[in-house]
Amino acid sequence: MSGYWNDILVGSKSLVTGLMITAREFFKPVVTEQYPYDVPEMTPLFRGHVELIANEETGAPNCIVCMACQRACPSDCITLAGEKKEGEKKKSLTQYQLDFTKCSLCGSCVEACNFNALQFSKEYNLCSFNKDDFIIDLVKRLEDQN
Amino acid sequence: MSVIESVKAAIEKVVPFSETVIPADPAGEGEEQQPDQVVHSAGAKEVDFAKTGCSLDVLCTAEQILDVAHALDGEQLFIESIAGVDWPKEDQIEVVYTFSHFQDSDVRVMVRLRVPRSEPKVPTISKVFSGADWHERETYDFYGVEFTDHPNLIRILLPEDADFYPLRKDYMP
Amino acid sequence: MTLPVHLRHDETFVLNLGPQHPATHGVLRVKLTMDGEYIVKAEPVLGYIHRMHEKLAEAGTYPQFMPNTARMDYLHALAFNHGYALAVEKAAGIEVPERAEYIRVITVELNRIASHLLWWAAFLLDLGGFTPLLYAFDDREQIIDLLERVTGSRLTYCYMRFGGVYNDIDDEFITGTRDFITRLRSRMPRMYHDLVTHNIILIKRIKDIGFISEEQCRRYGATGPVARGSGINYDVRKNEPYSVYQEFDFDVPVYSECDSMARYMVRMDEIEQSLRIIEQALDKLPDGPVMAKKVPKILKPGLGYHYSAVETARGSLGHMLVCNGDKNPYKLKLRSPTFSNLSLYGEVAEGMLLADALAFMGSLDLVIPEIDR
Amino acid sequence: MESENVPSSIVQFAQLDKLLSLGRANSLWPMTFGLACCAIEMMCTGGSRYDISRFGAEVFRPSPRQSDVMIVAGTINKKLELAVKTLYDQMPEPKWVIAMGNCAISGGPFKVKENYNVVEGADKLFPVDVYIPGCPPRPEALLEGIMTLEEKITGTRRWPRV
Repeated sequence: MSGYWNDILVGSKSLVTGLMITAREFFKPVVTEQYPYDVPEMTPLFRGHVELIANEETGAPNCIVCMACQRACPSDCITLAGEKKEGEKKKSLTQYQLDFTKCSLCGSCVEACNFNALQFSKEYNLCSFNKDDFIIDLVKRLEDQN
Repeated sequence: MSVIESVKAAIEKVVPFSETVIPADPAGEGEEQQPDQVVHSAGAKEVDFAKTGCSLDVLCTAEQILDVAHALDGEQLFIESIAGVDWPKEDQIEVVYTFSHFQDSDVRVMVRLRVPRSEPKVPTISKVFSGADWHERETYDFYGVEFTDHPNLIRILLPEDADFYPLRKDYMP
Repeated sequence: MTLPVHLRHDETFVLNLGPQHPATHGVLRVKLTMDGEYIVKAEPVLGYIHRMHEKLAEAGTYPQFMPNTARMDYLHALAFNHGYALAVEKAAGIEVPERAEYIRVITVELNRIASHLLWWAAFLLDLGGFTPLLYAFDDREQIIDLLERVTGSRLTYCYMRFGGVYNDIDDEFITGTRDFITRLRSRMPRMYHDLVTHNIILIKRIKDIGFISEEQCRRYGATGPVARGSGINYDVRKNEPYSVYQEFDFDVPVYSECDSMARYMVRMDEIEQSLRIIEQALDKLPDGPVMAKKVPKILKPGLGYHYSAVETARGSLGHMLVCNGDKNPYKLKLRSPTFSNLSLYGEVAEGMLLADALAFMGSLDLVIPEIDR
Repeated sequence: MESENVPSSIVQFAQLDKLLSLGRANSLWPMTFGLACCAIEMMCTGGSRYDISRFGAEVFRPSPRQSDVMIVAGTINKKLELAVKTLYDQMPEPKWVIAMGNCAISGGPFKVKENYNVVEGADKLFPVDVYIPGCPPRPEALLEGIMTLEEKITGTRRWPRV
């Protein structure tokens, strides 16, 4: 029988301690991020999907279609094509398709790139009714940005 | 006597130590010549712990595995894993057991055995190490190695109606 | 445990726990044969999240498997990164700069704390307490913020590289980590121990429940907090020191009560030990590069078997790598700790009450994708 | 995928339906069904920092009978396929599905030619309303997904667009 009363005593003590801690938390600053009103700042290293870097002078993509990113990708997200234009030394990019739905955001493509042609975008809240929206044409995206 | 020495003594009773040396670093030479040496150098030997992560490498036959397991059980080792490796060129499936010890550091025994690919049959050690039960089921699941006398040899990770052994090298969906 | 005398085995029924069940931490299914409230036989059914990692390892090159490692044990992803990096470095003979090793240890230990905090929250959620989750996630978010700063992702890190790490840490990370250590140390006794550990309901729920003997641990190959809660002093970081763990002074918490409470206490103490390791690593952090200079672009380790073990939050993780001189692994076997830990569930849960069996399952700290791989 | 126009009953009451959909949109009860990595981000969204209850969606229900949105957070494989499908079928109408993470959208990193066990996308099993890409998506993306779903249900967006 003493165990019974002891349980009640210890139980109420636990209860009071718990309530005290919760009560104290009421007066602590709010930790919640008010998302649609406050926009979070992404860290410089944040990995969104990849995007092309434009050449500062010409505005054309830096990419020279060396296919290093395509080879490095573990899940075959990247399809790119290029052509060699008359009178130009390097190949120029005609198509860069990123299938973001297969991407695992490992960053291999950006690391594999030796020509400073790829970077991570800072898009963190993509969502859509249609999954084809995430098969992104990066060349078009770059043109739209310019 | 340290743990590693008594483990060695226990294994020696079942599998004799051999002097055949597996080439340590045959990089670039391709596997055509190597596997022969690997396959036929039966017996136990000491290997460099820092390089391979194991202190003993035991190559035995399927019949010996139960005795090896009893010997290691007597030395208070615990089972770490059982893995299959497919060698289609030699038409063999290798089963790799690793055992380790709770107290003594640097004791890890790798026991390897090879069975023909057409009829892979290995006696179960789940009666000695209960934990081997699931590991053996997994190896059966992936490679189709049949562990004889296993109490419950059914697929563990794949659906029960699967009819393929996915980690065999020639399997492609 | 023997069944109570009044149990009659002829009146049993089968109860399916899972695959979708709030207390299974993912998609584990347990087929329970019940006699009333008592379990006669418990049989975990795996494979509901089998994702072919071992096949994918053979399909791609060595670096291409790195992102997959984080997706097995997503709670302690960096330890899986670390284990795989160590295995390949061992096979290919790559030396890692000292600074990189220190950074690895710091991030892995931070991640270990995050993992234990999440386990703590989820375990108490299983037992019916929701509030601790909010507190634990508050602390966990601090760790995630720190790790996101250096790794670029929140959960499934792909941070380690063969021969170093992806990115150097900066001063802001170091001060942030020091602040976090102070913060967690101050919150630990009140928020975690007063609120939960000393709570009578928790003690009644998990004390003397789920008795795992030392011998059972050995037979099943259970490691990590499960073994340490059964009085086995086994920690890969101490037993076969890898990376730079031999440089640090830390204890391995061991409890010999063998019950769920012991496992709970082991994890709570490990948080403190991890904080100690991080503190020492930050103090000793050497200067220098974070990537080895001579890492070949295409790795082709020669023929051989390599085993490398690391300690994750759940136990000893082994990578058994069979190389044959090709640019992709010939075979990569992952010895996942929870696979072995869970395999003793059937034996231990026999004769338990259903509610206790769930508390016991929570105390094993299961991460199902790591079991199924 | 115009499932928002599916009539919920034979007799339609325009204003009442609008009211109902407003009620539904602001009290989405998701089903607790964490499959893999994304489930942890789902838990984070339920945690103190992101606080999904600001959108009335914090009531994670373990039973499909009590929930009206299924957040498929993780990889579905062949063994689980049937279970997920059953759960979807057990949910009462009206019901919505959010495919969270790349695995649920298309199989993600596991959609390779060696794939022998992963179902390539939840939309192979049942209609999906909102797709949230990422591996795993940030909690903000899941919140955005819930807001998008609300937009789908009510036809207007109550929250500022970022």
